Parts: sequence; C-alpha cells; structure tokens
Amino acid sequence: ASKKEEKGTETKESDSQEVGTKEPVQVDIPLPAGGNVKAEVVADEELRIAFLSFQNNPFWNAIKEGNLEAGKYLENYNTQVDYIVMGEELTSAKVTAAIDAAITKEYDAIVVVPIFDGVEVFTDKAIDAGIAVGNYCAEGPNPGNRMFFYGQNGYAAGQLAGELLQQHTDSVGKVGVITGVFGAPIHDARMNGALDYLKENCPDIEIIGPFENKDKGETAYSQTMDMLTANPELKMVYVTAGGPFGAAKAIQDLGLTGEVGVIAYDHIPDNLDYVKSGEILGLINQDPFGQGFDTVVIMHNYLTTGKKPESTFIEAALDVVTPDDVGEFYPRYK
Amino acid sequence: MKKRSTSIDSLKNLFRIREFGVLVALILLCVFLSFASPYFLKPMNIFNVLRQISIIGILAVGQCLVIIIGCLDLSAGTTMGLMGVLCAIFIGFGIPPIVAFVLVIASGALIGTVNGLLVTRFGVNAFIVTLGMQYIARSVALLITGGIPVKMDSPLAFLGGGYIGAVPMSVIIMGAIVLLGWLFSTKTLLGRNIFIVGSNEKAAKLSGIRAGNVKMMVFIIMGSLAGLSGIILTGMLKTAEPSAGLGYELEAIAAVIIGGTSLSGGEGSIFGAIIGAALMGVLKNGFVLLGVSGYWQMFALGVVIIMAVLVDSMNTMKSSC
Amino acid sequence: MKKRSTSIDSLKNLFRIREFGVLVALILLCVFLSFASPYFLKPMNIFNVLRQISIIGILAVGQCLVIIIGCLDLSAGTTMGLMGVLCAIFIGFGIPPIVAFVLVIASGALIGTVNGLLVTRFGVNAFIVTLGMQYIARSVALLITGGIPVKMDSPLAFLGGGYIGAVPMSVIIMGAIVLLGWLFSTKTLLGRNIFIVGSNEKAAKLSGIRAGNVKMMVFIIMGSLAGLSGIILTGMLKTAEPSAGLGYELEAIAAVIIGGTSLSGGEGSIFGAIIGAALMGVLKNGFVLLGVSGYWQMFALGVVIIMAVLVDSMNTMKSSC
Amino acid sequence: MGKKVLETKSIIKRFPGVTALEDVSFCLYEGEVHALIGENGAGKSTLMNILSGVFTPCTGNIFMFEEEVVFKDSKAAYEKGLSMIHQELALACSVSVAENVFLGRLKKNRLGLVDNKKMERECQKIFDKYNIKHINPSEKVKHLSTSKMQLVEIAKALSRESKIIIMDEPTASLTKSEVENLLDVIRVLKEKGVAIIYISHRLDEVEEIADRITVFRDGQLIKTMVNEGISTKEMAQLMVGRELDDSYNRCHQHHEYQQEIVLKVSGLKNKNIHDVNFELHKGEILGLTGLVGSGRTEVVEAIFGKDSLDEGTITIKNQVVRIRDSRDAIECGIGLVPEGRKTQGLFLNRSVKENISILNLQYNGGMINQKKENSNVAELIKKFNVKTPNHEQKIQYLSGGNQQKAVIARCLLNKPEILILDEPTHGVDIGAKMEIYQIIDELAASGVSIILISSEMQEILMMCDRVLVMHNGTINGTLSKEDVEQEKIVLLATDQVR
Ligand SMILES: Nc1ncnc2c1ncn2[C@@H]1O[C@H](COP(=O)(O)OP(=O)(O)OP(=O)(O)O)[C@@H](O)[C@H]1O
Ligand SMILES: Nc1ncnc2c1ncn2[C@@H]1O[C@H](COP(=O)(O)OP(=O)(O)OP(=O)(O)O)[C@@H](O)[C@H]1O
Ligand SMILES: [Mg+2]
Ligand SMILES: [Mg+2]
Repeated sequence: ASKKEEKGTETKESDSQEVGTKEPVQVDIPLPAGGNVKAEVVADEELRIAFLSFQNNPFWNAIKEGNLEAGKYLENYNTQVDYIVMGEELTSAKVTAAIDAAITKEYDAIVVVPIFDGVEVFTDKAIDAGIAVGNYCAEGPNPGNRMFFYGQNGYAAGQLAGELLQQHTDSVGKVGVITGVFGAPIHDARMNGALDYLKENCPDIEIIGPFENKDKGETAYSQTMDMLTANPELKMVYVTAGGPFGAAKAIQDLGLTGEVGVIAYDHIPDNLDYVKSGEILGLINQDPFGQGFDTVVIMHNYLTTGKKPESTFIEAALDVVTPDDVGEFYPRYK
Repeated sequence: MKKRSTSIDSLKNLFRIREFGVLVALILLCVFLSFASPYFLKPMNIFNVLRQISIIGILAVGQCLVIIIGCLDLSAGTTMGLMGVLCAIFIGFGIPPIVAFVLVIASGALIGTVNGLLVTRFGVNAFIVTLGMQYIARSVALLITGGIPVKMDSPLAFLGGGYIGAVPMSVIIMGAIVLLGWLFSTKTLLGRNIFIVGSNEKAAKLSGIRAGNVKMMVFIIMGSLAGLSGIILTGMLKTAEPSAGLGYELEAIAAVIIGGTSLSGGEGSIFGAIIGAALMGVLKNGFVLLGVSGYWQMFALGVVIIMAVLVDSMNTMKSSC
Repeated sequence: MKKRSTSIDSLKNLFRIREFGVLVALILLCVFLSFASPYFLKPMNIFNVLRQISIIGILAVGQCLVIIIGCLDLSAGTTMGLMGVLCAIFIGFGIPPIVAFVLVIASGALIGTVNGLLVTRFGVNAFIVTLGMQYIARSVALLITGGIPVKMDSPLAFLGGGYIGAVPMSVIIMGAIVLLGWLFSTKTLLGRNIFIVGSNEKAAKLSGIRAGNVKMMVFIIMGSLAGLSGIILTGMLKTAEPSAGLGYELEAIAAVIIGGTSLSGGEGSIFGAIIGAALMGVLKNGFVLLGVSGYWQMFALGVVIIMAVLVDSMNTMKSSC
Repeated sequence: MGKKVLETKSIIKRFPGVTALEDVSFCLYEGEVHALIGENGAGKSTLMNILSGVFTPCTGNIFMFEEEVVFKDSKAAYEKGLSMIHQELALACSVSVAENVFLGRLKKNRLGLVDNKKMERECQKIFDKYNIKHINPSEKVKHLSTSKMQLVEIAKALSRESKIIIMDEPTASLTKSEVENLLDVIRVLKEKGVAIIYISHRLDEVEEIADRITVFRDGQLIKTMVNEGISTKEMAQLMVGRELDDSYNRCHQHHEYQQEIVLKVSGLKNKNIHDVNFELHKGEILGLTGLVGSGRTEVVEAIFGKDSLDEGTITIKNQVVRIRDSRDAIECGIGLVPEGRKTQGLFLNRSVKENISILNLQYNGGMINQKKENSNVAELIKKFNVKTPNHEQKIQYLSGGNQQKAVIARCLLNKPEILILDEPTHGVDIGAKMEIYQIIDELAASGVSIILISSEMQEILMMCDRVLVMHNGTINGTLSKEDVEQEKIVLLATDQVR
C-alpha cells in the first residue's frame, strides 16, 4: 500500500517526469479497429486501472466492448484493466459506492462515468488518495479535479440535434420532444441544447412537450401517437434518450413515414433499423467504443509517462447517420 | 315499510359501490378533456387511449386477484418484460407462433408457480418473494439477450400491433380478459374462494378450502397474464426490450386500488381495476393532447390519483352517520 | 419445573426472534466476503459500507414504524429528494445552516402531516396517498429547480460528507437514529401505541387511544426522517439532485421486511430493519469488490432477498408445528 | 336506590338498512346491577356503544352524573368515569397481556418511559385481586385461548376502577367457576357504589345478580323491572314477545343413541393434549367440558386436522383415517363449528350469503349455481331466523348472535355425519338458543353424531347423552346420562376426584 501511495503523491506533485528511471520499454502492438489512442510504453510495475461502467442497455455494451479490447491491448503494456459494473440503475449512490470501493482496492487509476453532479466529491477523494481519475460519457457541470473528460458534450449534441431539426422543418412547424428521465443531466442537456438552439434560430418552431418516457419504447410509441392525434401537422419528433424506436414505430404504423421524422441518439440496432426504413432521419452517436478504449489508454500513458492529455475535454466523435448514409456506416444496412 | 325502502336502497347501493366514485372521476375527466381538446373524442384517439391502457389493464386484472387474496405481486412488470423477450426469442428459433404463444404463457405461469410455491409452501412474505422475483426476472431477460432488444417479425405480433377494423387487437384482448376475469371472480368456485381466502384464511382452511392451492392459482394466473401482456407488448413494437416492464406492476397496483379494491384483502372488483387503469390512461393522454409541460404532468398525476380515491373515501365516511 | 425451563426458554426465544434468521444471513455473507475479497474487512471498506447504508437505514427506521401501523410510505424516497433540494436552496438564500436544518426537517414533517391528514382524517388508503405524494414531491423538486442540480456549500454538508476521525458523520447520525428509534418504539407511550394501533386499530380506539393521532405522528416522523436523510444526501455530494430519491422507499421497505417486520402491522423491530438494510448494503458492496457483472448482480440480489427471508420463514413454520 | 348516574333520552340510531335503536330512554342508578336482555340484534350492544362514545346517536341525549354529555370517542367516556367490556374482544393481539390490560394508559417510570416490568407486576396484582389465574402478563395475547382473552378483556375494564362499568356478554366464553368468580367481583364492586350494566344471554346469571332488568326487543326498550320473583321463563317471554312453549328440555324427547360407533379416537397426543381416548356413537350427543384451557378445543381441532397429531389414531366407522387438513376431515363427514367466530368462523367483509354457502360450494364443481345457492341460503336463513336486511349484507354488520347462527348454518348445509360444535351458543339469545338446541336434537335423532363443547353447565346437563370432562389436556372422567351432575363435573374438572 505504501508503495502506491508514494507513487501517487509523487505523480501529483512533480507531474511525474521521473517515474521511469529505467529505459522505457516500447512494444508495437497494432491498435484495434475503433481505437484512437496508442499506448506509448510498457509499465515497469503492473498497473491497475478500474473502469467503472453501467449495464442496462445496448449503449453500454459498445462501451464494454471498447474497454475489453483495451484490456487485451494493454495487457501487452503490463496494465490490467478491470471492467466493473456499478449496477443497472443509474443513481449517484451506485457511482459513489463504486468509487469508494475502487479507492479501497487501491487502483492506480479510475475511469468512471460520473453522470451526476456532486460525484466530484468522491473522485476528488480518490485523487487525494493518489489515484488518477478520468471521466467519460457524462458528467455534471462541476467536475472537480479529474484529469479529463472524454465524451459527448450533451449540450453541444443537443445543439446539433437542433440543427438537424431546423433542416428537416425548414424552421417552421411543430416539433414534439420526448425525454428520458426528468432531471437526468445528460438527458436534460440534450433537451436544452436543442430547445435553446431552436428558440434562438427558428422562433417559428412550436415545441410540443417535453414528455418523459423513462427510456421506454412503448411509452414513446403512445406519446407519439397522441402527439400526432392532437397535432396532425407535427413535423418532427426529438427523442433525447432511450426508446426512439417506439416513436419511429408509431410513425410507421400511422403510415406517416416520409412526412414525420425522428431525431435521436445512439447507433444501436433497434434504432438503426428505423434509420434504414426512413422514420429516423438523424441518429447521433458518441463513439462508445472510443469511450471504453481511448480513456484507459490515455490513463495508461499518463501513469507510465506522466503526460496528461492536451485538453481536459476530449470530445467523442459526434457521428450522425441518416437514411442516406446508414449503409456506409453499417454495411449490413446497405 | 320494508317494500317501500328497497328501491331507495338499491339507488343508495348504486351510489355506495366503491367503483362509483372513481367512475365519476373518470367521467368528469373525460367531459373536461372533450371540451379542452377537440381531438379527445375522435374515435382514433379513443382507440389509442384504450390501446395504451390495454397492457396495464390486463396486468391489473391479475393484480386485482392477487390483492384480493391479500398479497401484492411486484414481479408482474419485469416478468412481462422477460416474457416479451422469450416470445421474440422463441419466434427467432423458428417455433410456430401458436406454439410460441403457448410456451410463453406457460413460462409466465411457471414464474407464477415459483412465486406461489415460495409464498404458500415456504411461507415467505409475498412482497419479498415478488420483489426478489422482480430482480430475477429482469436479470434473466438481460442475461439471455445481453441487454440488446430482440426483433420479432411474426404473425404473433398481430396480437399487440394488429387492428380489426379500427379496433386494436390488444383492446379486444383486454376486453376479453376483463370479461373472463369478471366471470371467473364472480361465478366460479375458485373465484369465490379467492375472496374467501383473502377475507379470512384461517376460517377458509377450516371450511375445507386448501388456501395454499387457491393462492397458488392466483399467482399462476397473474404469471400467465404477465406472459400474455409480454406478447402484446412485444407485438406492439415488434421488438422485445429486455429492460421493459419495470414500473408497470406499480401502475397496475395503483389502478387496482384506485378502483376500490382494498389492500387488506377479501374485497375488490375487476371492473374497478379497469376503471382505475382507464383513469390514469386518459389522464396521460390528456397531458399529451393538451401539451401539459413535463413537470406539471407528474404533479397532476399525483393530485388526480389522490383525488380519485378521496372522493370515494369521503363518501364512505359520510354514509356511516 | 418452571425455573428449570426458563434458561432454555430464553435461549429458544433468542433463536426464535425474527431478526435472528436475517442476522445469520448477514453474518454468513460477511464471512464469505471476507474470504472472497481481501479488501472487505479493511476498516475503510467497512465504514464505506456503513456510509452507503446510512440513508436507507434512516429511511428504514421511519418506514419500519409506518409498516408497524399497517401502512406503507411510497413517498419517502422522493420526499427525501425534495428535502435535499430545499436544503440546498435555503442555504443558497443565505439562511444560516442551523435554521436551514430546522426548516428542512419541518418541511419534511409538513409533507408527513399532509400524508397523515389524508390517511387519517379523509380515510384515503395510505398506499394511494403516498403514491400520489411520490409524484407530487418529485414534480415539486423538478419545478423549483427547473431540473438542474443545486450546489450546496455550507458547514451543513458536514452532516453528509464529514468525518469524525475515520467515522463518517452520516454513520453516526444513523446510529443515533436507530438507537432513538429503538428507545422510542419500545419505551415510550407513543411508541407502544404504534404497535397497539397496528395490531388492532379498533381495540386501540375503544381503549381511548386516538389512533388517528398516532398514525399522524408516525407519518410526521417518517417525513422528518426523510428531511434528515435529504440533508445527508445533499451533504454527501454537496449537490442536490432534483430527481434523487426515487426507489429508496422500496429499498427501505424491503430492508424493513427482510428484518422481520410483518406487512400486516402490529409487529416489527427497528434493529431488524437495520440488519435488513445492512444485508443489502453489504451485498452491493460485495458485487463491486468482486466485480460481479451487472446482470448477475441483479440476479443475486433477487435470490438473496428471498433467501434471507426464506430461512426465517422455514424456521417459523417448523416451530409452529 | 342511589343517585342517577346515567340517563339516556330518546336515543335513535340508524345504520344503513336497519334502525338499531328507536327512541330509547333508559337510566342507571349508583350501586345497582342493571341487566339488559334481549334477542340477538335487539340493539343492546348498540346502546352500550353509544353510551361509551363509540357510536354517536342519530338523535337523543345522554346525561351522566346529571349533566349532559356528548362523547366524541371512547376516551372521552372513559375520562368521565365509564368503562366497557366489549362483546367483541377489543385486544391488540400482537402485544403483551399487561399492555392490553393497561391499553390506553400504559404505566410509565420516572423518566416517562414505558415500564414493562412495573406493568407486568401491576397486571399480576390485578389478576390476583380479581382471582384470574394461569395467565402470564408478559405473554402475547395472540397465544391465548379465547376464554383467556375474555378474562384479559374483563381485567382491562375492571382495572380502570370506573364509576360505571358496562359488561357486554362478559361470560360468553367462560366456564362455571370463572362466572362465579366474576359474579363475586361484581358484588364487591356494587358494595363500593359502582353502577354496572350487565348484558348476558345466560338468564340464570341475570336472575342471580341483577337488581333491575331491562328488556329490549327490535330496537325498543320494552320494559324495565325490579328483579324480584321474575323467572327466567318470564324474561325469555318478554324478550321474544310471545309465549315461549315450555323451556326446551331434551329429556322430554326420549330418544336413545344407537350403539354403532361412528368415531373412535385412541391415544391422541400432541403438544397440548395427551392420551385422549373416546368413542362416539351414532346419533349421540357427547358433551366435552372442563375448565378454561383444559384442552377441549385442542382435542377437536386435532380430530379436525387443524393441528397435527404426534400419536394416536382416529377411526371412523371402523376405518382408520388419516386426516391431514380440514378438507380431509370434511370429506370424512365431519363438520366443525369453531370457537372464536370472528377469528376462525367468519369472513367478515363478505356477505351473509357467501358466509353460509361457502362450505357447501366446495363440493359442487367449478361453477357456482347461483340459483341453488340463493335458495339454499334463503332456506337456512329462514330456518335459523338469521336477522339480516338482505342476503348481500356484509356479515360484519350483523349482531353477534346472528353471526353465530350463520356459522352453524354453514356446517349444516353440508350434511355432516359427525358434527363438532365448539361453544355453539356463544353469545346467542335464549330464543335462538332454543332453536339451536332443537336443531341439534333433530340432527341427533336423524342419526348425526354430535360432539358438543360448552362451558355452560346447563347446556351440558340438558343436552348430552354422555359427558367427557377434561383436565389438563386429558380426559379425566366420563359421565353417562344417569350420572351427570353438576358437582361431579366440577370435581372432575378441577381434578379433585381420583
Ligand atoms: N356497524 C353497524 N352497521 C350496520 N348495522 C349494524 C352495525 N352494528 C349493529 N348493526 C345492526 O344493529 C342491530 C342491533 O345490533 P346490536 O349489536 O346492538 O345487537 P345486540 O342486541 O347486541 O345483539 P347480540 O345479543 O347478538 O349481541 C342489528 O340489526 C345489527 O345488524
Ligand atoms: N396457538 C397457541 N399457542 C400456544 N398455546 C396455545 C395455543 N392454542 C392453545 N394453546 C394452549 O393450549 C391449551 C389448551 O387450549 P384449548 O383452547 O384447547 O382449551 P379449551 O379447553 O378449549 O379452553 P377454552 O375454554 O379456552 O377454549 C391452553 O393452555 C392454551 O393456552
Ligand atoms: Mg351485542
Ligand atoms: Mg375452547
């Protein structure tokens, strides 16, 4: 324990230039597809990185895939990556408990999806204990002293969605909004990003909602049906979180494909099907593989060389697929 | 003197049935909405509302029976989710729709059986058994799918997404289940025994009723209905979401209680439960039609749930001098 | 003959107390974990576990009383969330911490009072009242914050995030509440009346106990404890999340029932509730320490919840033969 | 006669569908024992509940100690100096005996905390004072038998030392010696100037203890009279409002049971009983009596499959049967009217109809034949004269005696060959009692074998062909019809003979 603590304080104070007194060992392992960051040197003592994630929908599966790849990749660099599931309901209690446990287990670094504002109290505690911390995917507005955040800027993504909505409506008409869970920061950020963008750039767009669907496809289906009943001239539906395929299915069932479209998030199969069939007109992604992979490699590089990433905010690529280009992204939809 | 009072009595009785208060609340809400939104009374909207309550409605029928025997089934929602997933998987295996249908209902019944066994043979509190089963069913659904929704393309989807004329198939099924549930609970021996066991289990046993078996049957019925609603849910979107269903059990319980069934067991009505489900369904539909802002929806839902029952309880209180 | 049997009797009693089964389950789990993970028994981890259960623990004390009078409080979780938000807002207004503390507890008590009034004076079913209040509290928290988390920087945060030596302040508070709750429920007049009203409300009334007032007090206590835990929750993260708290009520209820309190009222124990909370807390800690996959966590949680009570019920069944 | 302590003027009370009290004016004097008698459902308990603040009258006034009072709940009445023994035991079953005795006024220590030890000590003192035995103050009430619960209920009311005590059928589930004991207590209280309202269907008790007697019929106060030279027969006639044919006496009927043995139990043993052997003949009425807690109920429950047996065999018509639960017992042709009608007999929130028909329905296939059900029930309701506004009335709103009749009716619909009646006339009025006796007798004459448990000596003496007397979980003696005498039963029950 004392050894690690020593290292922790060291890295903190001296920006850890002299960690490797020996010649750093270099090996050249090809990056797996989807990874963007290369590991630089082999750690001279085994390093342990905790990757704290959730598991409740396919989005996390892609992150897990990236992280497991990273684990295999970094094995060659003498770093062990532990993929740890905090649970399946997203609550701050789950996150803080997992961080506490990671501190107890004396990891060298923690990569975590904090989601909630206030979790920084615990990540900062980890940093005080000499553990490097990086965030990914979603964090609150006050992220504390974590080294970096890798992920989508929810608000920026919302603005992008706003742009797409503007394009598809020609700046006039009605847009229905369905959000996941009220108060969930990432959902709210995406929602507000889009709403603010539309308010500013196309004041003629009328917003219906927002309605909470608790990430359920079935609820989104009902809400979309009802919105279309009350607003036959509805042009677009914006779904900020889970269940957009429900909205798409409602449009399909009402035979309104081509007249009403959906803008939503995450390249997961059930959504992509409706991109292909033309109800979802824009599907925004946030590079989940990279979030699982790059983050730990960055951490490894920091622990071995002391180099921090250039910016504290590493933006995940915001890909948008549309019915026109879905085949290029995902060959099986050709 | 006796003869004169009967007609007044029956009128009084009509006003005293517990469903009545909620029915009034429902009608008032409908009247209000038909003025507030021109779309509310459109046949299409009415069928939409009915379709939206069909799943909760079917679960509420089962939950009503469970509550009458004095238990709660917290696993109904996630069991439904699991059954939806199983259905899609069975179809994916190429099992013929009818066989898949039967298998799913049987699996639901199996989960009900496990619940029932634990409650009746091992004496574990039903709340705990079904809470545990809630987690287990959900985790199994996630484990067998890896968390990924399963597509289902099969004639079976007609049960959830099909229409006969303008009437959604799921509404017809709900109607049938409500009718069957009512017949079952009022006309059959087992149905009667459910009330009796819920009212006083000890006395029921002394009357030669195998109370354990009766409870068991109720859990099995609940499980089968969860299976049925799982099929409908999956059919509606032609997709089975492994994490679907959580929360439905509470909504179904709320519907049952709003409909006048008492949590202490021995009393209750299937029709009441459906009225309760309809009240909440119409309310949610109203929110969307009127474009009520998100946070206020929740507020209104809370207030209406309480009010619906409040009217009723004040009535009961007054009538006793 | 009487004298001889007493020592054996008291031994038997010890083994028959309902908490005992769960205590054994807890101990077994701890023994297992201490072998499975070298980190489990580290003092730091133990305090972490205690800190993690402190909020559920405090809510469980209140919920235990609510269940003893034969009700359930489904609003406790979201009330806690709302109270956390209020706390942060009060502090933001520049209200001194002590005053803010008192105000928040009072607000919690107020929500409890509303629940209690609806239940006792208007005769509305407690399940429905608190379900409605669950929605209302959550919507109010979202409405007053606009859904945005509120920062709180104040000495008051010490209650949630502070340490005295190595011991988290929240654990000390939980300990105090459990002790007070135990004293209250076993030694005070009101406490005993809670058991009496829960056991037979009519008899209580006939003996001149104002059952309505007793129930009222229980809801008020529950509300105040929700206020207290809201402060702790906010203090822990120095942030109040408006949507926090949902689901805590069910976990607290589960803890209470696992701890041997019967849902039919009249019986129960505060210590049992805490043991129940600890069982679930240790289990979750174990999952993270051992790195159990998410879906299996859920599965295991479900199985353990059932098992913990199963052991106990089998014991009871055997003894009553 | 002393001062008026209690007076009611023109009380009217209506429930949905029934008028329970019509214009009742009644008064009670200091130091008197005032008995109320009347058929089941006559309104006695309703009036008492109004006096003790449980119900509010629809119209009418109450005066206590010559000042008008309006009680908003029973606490108010109690504080004014009135306490009541409730017909339906008002006990909190999951807490201790001592806490029940001090229900609503738990004892505290100097710190203001509830003091269990002190309460248990004082509870024991009260038990000693009123000569109540074999109840442990620290035990939970739910572990007590019905009669012990009744004693706790009595102790609860007595210990309040009120000026006015209402006793609503306090002796319904007590045996002879306990009744004597209670009557002694009443005499002492009377000496101290306590006014007592005493309700009982046991008219011999009334005759023995009352100073004045008030008769109720159909919600009306018929007559108040001084208890001088009034026979029980006259009382009964006033109650039912017509000439009662000569008080029922089975001896007049002269029928003998047949020698065929239908039920034989040997060596029954479980945790409450040991070595129980007896035979029951066809058409016989076999009495089972003993002191409270002597195990009578346990014996029949063991036979009926409610409790499991450790040892022993049950033979029905020369065939050894294995009875695992009540259903097996019923299928063997046994019927049971359990004691404790509220806890074990009634489905309180179900209708009268369902309560009567349920047992019979179990053997009639899956669908309910509602027509047949209705006609069966209507017939029984008529036969037993169950007073109910309609068949759909929830049984909880019936008076106690009518509830009891419904429970007996339930068993008969099934035509059992062996009928076990555990305190079948508990809380039943004299008229109905006679009807029940008549029915029991007819059943016996038609060849049904009956086991009758009763704490009422009169009932046992009058009805039974043979009597088994229990003591301490075993049968202490058997008395044939010729031998049966009150003294012998008492000696056997208290184990004073070898
Ligand atoms: N809470 C109630 N609701 C409706 N009806 C009631 C209620 N309580 C009593 N009754 C009716 O009032 C009448 C009088 O009942 P009460 O209990 O006073 O009779 P009682 O004279 O005490 O009879 P018993 O000797 O059987 O105890 C009965 O017809 C009964 O059905
Ligand atoms: N559930 C129980 N738990 C513990 N003891 C019990 C239980 N039921 C009965 N007993 C005890 O068993 C003994 C026999 O009771 P039983 O009810 O058979 O007596 P009884 O002769 O019928 O008297 P009673 O007049 O009280 O009905 C009593 O001492 C009683 O306290
Ligand atoms: Mg009475
Ligand atoms: Mg008995």
